[in-house]
Amino acid sequence: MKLDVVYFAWVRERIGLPRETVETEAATVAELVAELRAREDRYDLAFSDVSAVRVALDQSLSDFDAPLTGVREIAFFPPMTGG
Amino acid sequence: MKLDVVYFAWVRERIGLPRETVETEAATVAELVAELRAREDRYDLAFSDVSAVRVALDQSLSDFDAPLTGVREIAFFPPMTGG
Amino acid sequence: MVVRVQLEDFDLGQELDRLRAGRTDIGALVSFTGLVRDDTGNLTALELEHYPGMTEAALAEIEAEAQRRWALNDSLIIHRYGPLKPGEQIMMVAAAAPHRKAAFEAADYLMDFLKSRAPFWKKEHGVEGAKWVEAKEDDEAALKRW
Amino acid sequence: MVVRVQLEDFDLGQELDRLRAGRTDIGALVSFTGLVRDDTGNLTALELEHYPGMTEAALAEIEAEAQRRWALNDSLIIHRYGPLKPGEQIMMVAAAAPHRKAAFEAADYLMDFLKSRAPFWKKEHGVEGAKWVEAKEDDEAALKRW
Repeated sequence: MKLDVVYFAWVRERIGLPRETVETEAATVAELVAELRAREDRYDLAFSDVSAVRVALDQSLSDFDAPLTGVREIAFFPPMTGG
Repeated sequence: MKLDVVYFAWVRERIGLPRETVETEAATVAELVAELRAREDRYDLAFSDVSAVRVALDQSLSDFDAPLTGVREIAFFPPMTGG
Repeated sequence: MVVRVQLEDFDLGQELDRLRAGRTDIGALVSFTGLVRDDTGNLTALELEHYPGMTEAALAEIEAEAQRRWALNDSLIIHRYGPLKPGEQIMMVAAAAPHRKAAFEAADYLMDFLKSRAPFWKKEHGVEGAKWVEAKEDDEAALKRW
Repeated sequence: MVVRVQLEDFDLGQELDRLRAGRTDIGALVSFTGLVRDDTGNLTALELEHYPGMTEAALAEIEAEAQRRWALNDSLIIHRYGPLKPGEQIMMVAAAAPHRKAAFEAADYLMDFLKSRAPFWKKEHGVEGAKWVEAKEDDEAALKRW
């Protein structure tokens, strides 16, 4: 399946791009993260401490165990600091 | 001694005047209230339920047991409802 | 730290702008505005009486205590008196602080003490006559929070 | 119930005036404004990044939940993004209610959830370089109050 993957803040800076389309068979967020980390050092670095990374599926906060079935857009970013 | 006595809100309305000077030898607020109540019905009515009346001595909240020594202005009014 | 007791209306936005003008040490600004509410359509006017002299002293003391309790950049209390119409502004408090918790708590504190310790009294004038607003037991109880 | 996410500044006073215009059912109006704070004089800019689409949805959901929890007349959230200078307004929330407790609590609630649940990230640009602001554990803990 094809997934739009988007990155924000320092996750975006470490990976070096704001958005990409990924072809994957990953069943869960965690599986996708493992695939990305295996790709290149910059991905490995960005996801080296997943406790510092949040995930949203189709613009709703989710978690790393969540299945990717039917998901079109997945976002990775640090804990939010608005306000 | 001479005391300026001021009244606010429904205490003022029941007594029928906002301010008067009273010649008294009352030692405490409670004694002054007793003197006033003995004067006329309108005072007796205004102070019939002292739990509903607050007192300030020289513009500081006080209570009915407080001594009047050195006091120049005494005010009686209902519980406050600002804001 | 300013207290104003006045007959005329105030410009909420201008007051808040003035509080933070030229400063870069404020992180959080909380304001509370009290308005004349008329749910039933029966209120013709809300009349506010106060105790000139004591009012200003009581508000200044409440503000000083808030400044002692929280790290505030600044604070402001404005309270009107006289006859007000439904929808009009009665009063405002504002608290500016480096952090949001202090600003929220200080504004809340100012309101709780202003309600029960500043000498203001409200009288509602309605189509069926006039009546003094009674203090709520809740308002006195709220002081115990602090 | 309005949410706005925008680059440009907002007029706090005008927003609050608009919220209460023509109404007589509001008794209490609470506003919170977040400002770019620079205690040290080393901050040249605060840059705000956000997640377009998700931001608006998250803020609308936070506001809807506040409306479910408290009897509010109205509420408003405005949040800016882009580069901001020290002293500038970052965002505001406002809550209007018949009574002061609901207005205070709702504004406080909006802020707590906005801080930790709306996808904004701050980067401080200073004389010695740039650095992403870290989320505070306190902010996550604050959500448990509600």
